Amino acid sequence: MVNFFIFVGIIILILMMVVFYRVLKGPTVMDRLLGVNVIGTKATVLLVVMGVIFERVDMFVDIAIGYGLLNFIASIGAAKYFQHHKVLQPRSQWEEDLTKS
Amino acid sequence: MIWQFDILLLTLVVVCGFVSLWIKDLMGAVIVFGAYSFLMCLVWTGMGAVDVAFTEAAVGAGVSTIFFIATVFHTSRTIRYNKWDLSTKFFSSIICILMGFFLMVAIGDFPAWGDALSPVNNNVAKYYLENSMEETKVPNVVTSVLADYRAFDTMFETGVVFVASLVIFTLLLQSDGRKKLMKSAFQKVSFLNVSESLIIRKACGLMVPFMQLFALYVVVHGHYSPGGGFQGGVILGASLILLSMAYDIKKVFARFHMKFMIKSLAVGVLIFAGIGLICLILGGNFLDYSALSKLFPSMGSIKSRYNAMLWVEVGVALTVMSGMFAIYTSLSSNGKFEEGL
Amino acid sequence: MILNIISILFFTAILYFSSSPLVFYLLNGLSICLILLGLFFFLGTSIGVIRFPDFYTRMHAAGKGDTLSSILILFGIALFVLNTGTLSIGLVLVCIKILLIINFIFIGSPTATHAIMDAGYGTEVKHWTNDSEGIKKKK
Amino acid sequence: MFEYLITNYNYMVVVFLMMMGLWAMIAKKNLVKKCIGLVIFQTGIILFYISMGAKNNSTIPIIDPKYGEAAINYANPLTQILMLTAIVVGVATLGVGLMLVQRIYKEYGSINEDRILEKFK
Repeated sequence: MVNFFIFVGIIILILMMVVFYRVLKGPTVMDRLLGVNVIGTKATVLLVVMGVIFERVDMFVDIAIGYGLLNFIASIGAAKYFQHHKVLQPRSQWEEDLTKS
Repeated sequence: MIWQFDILLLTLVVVCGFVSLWIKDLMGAVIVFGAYSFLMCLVWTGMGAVDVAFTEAAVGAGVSTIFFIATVFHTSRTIRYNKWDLSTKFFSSIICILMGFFLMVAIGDFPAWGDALSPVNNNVAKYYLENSMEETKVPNVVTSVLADYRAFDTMFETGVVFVASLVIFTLLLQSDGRKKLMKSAFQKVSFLNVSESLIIRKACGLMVPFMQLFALYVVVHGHYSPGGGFQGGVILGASLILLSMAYDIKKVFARFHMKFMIKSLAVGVLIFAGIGLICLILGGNFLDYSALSKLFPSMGSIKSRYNAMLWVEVGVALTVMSGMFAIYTSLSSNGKFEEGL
Repeated sequence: MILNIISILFFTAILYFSSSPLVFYLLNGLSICLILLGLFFFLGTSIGVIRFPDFYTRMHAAGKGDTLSSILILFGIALFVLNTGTLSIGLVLVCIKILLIINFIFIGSPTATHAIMDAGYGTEVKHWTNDSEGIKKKK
Repeated sequence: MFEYLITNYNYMVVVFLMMMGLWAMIAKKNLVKKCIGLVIFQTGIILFYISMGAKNNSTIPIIDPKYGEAAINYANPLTQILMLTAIVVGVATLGVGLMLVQRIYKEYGSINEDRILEKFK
């Protein structure tokens, strides 16, 4: 049965890598934020799966609860940033170009 | 140790760190760096380091990303274009490649990954694992080493958190911010002009009591499961941070004011050092808890070590909680203490 | 939340009152089915995040599929944990903790999705239309 | 060759992470990027300690009668405790670094190293 959970964990990790492609590529910042949010939620699940593999779920569940409670703080913080500065892409990536033109 | 997970995760971690250095937009770099912390937590769980993973989960998911976002919020987000500075880039690359090469050569001398018979695992650590249960009755060896065997080390680590948050508070405080801070003590705040969405406020109101209850559980239950003062303190601080992000900094200040925060910062370190000092007065060494059994004769030396560890954890949690909140309020309001992130 | 707790108490009662191996195999099969279903939904999520054309549709895939697949996998693991070894109060406690994680994900993940969505709407992310670039390239 | 790769993979990752952080701290001109490099370097060192203490076929260092009392069955607690405090202290010192970035921006109006050096002259 442990082999089954190792299989589940590896599948989750590989699909996480697929999501990570969006974080790497993402045309806008919002796409990156979305990908990071998905990775954070799946990390919670992976912690519990690791607990089953170690056969000590009672210890690992505490970490997973803490993680599940905290992992949406970063998303809310970034969202508050974008509510104050309503700029998706900085007007120019290079400060120098602005001064020249 | 689950090596299948670890190899995949370590590869992902290297890619993630590289991407966060490579992205030009600073906000994007900070967000990808949040994912880096998530993955690091999983790596440590895979290697069996549960307490470290818990700390990283609380710190990386809750606090450090918020600090970065607050800094980008108050500075600029663009990166200035530099002309291809050949000398600096070339010089630094040469240094890094050379040093990396030498370290790679030295790899062959280290013990293999997961070797149980290496010298690291067989001298001091073996003593702790075999004697912790008899001497302190604490099953979680990490807690007993943290709060008892190496308590002197931990005391100064707590002191570093204390000093760092005081430094941030004093250096970033502005003169008009100081006046506002004095004025806003126990002032009634109207919540009508809060610009946040209702959904976030309600969800945070639902989560924060659970968070604080869970943090207290983590502090108290650290003897039997992963957890302890550092983790519980960071989660308590993160709950206050969440509250001040959902509403306003002033709402938290109305209940948990800055003066009170500075006091509780100091009280945490004082509890830790005070217990050590009591041990010194009672005739033991500094932080040798078994001397406390002279004060409470009903407890044996084992029981007194067990109980003193709990009080030490409470002190650590107080300091870390108020330290994290002090750092957040200073950084996010740029020393004005007026409105949050 | 109440539904979760009632269901886990129901399964506990089944395990407590019946000692036949058939119940054991049935519950194990149920948990494996739930976990595989969760993996399937996560596959859908990741394909959606990669393949959809614009931010809002990706948000749809990420917000819904991610929450649902996490809940299914965690519920399957809770059943599996309840089913290992002899039934004791510790195992039921672990199950209730896993259900608490489900509840926190159920509250937290949609809130984060809402916050990101709000920020994206505020910063005017372009939405996909019929004559967007993706269609033009194909023609 | 493959076996050598498996048994030493963690050290290779440590070297990669440390060199990446060092390069960012020297070559990047932006101060926030330098802070990110600092944290990456620190994470490399923590990874070095933790992976030294990992053992094959061992559980987490919380003693349970199910696994006996032999030290070989549990992962090494000493490296974990050293790094646990290092993470929390690392966040506090990261806060100090970010505070300095904010102060510098308030004084000089830029977080770029070259621009700040120009204003010195």
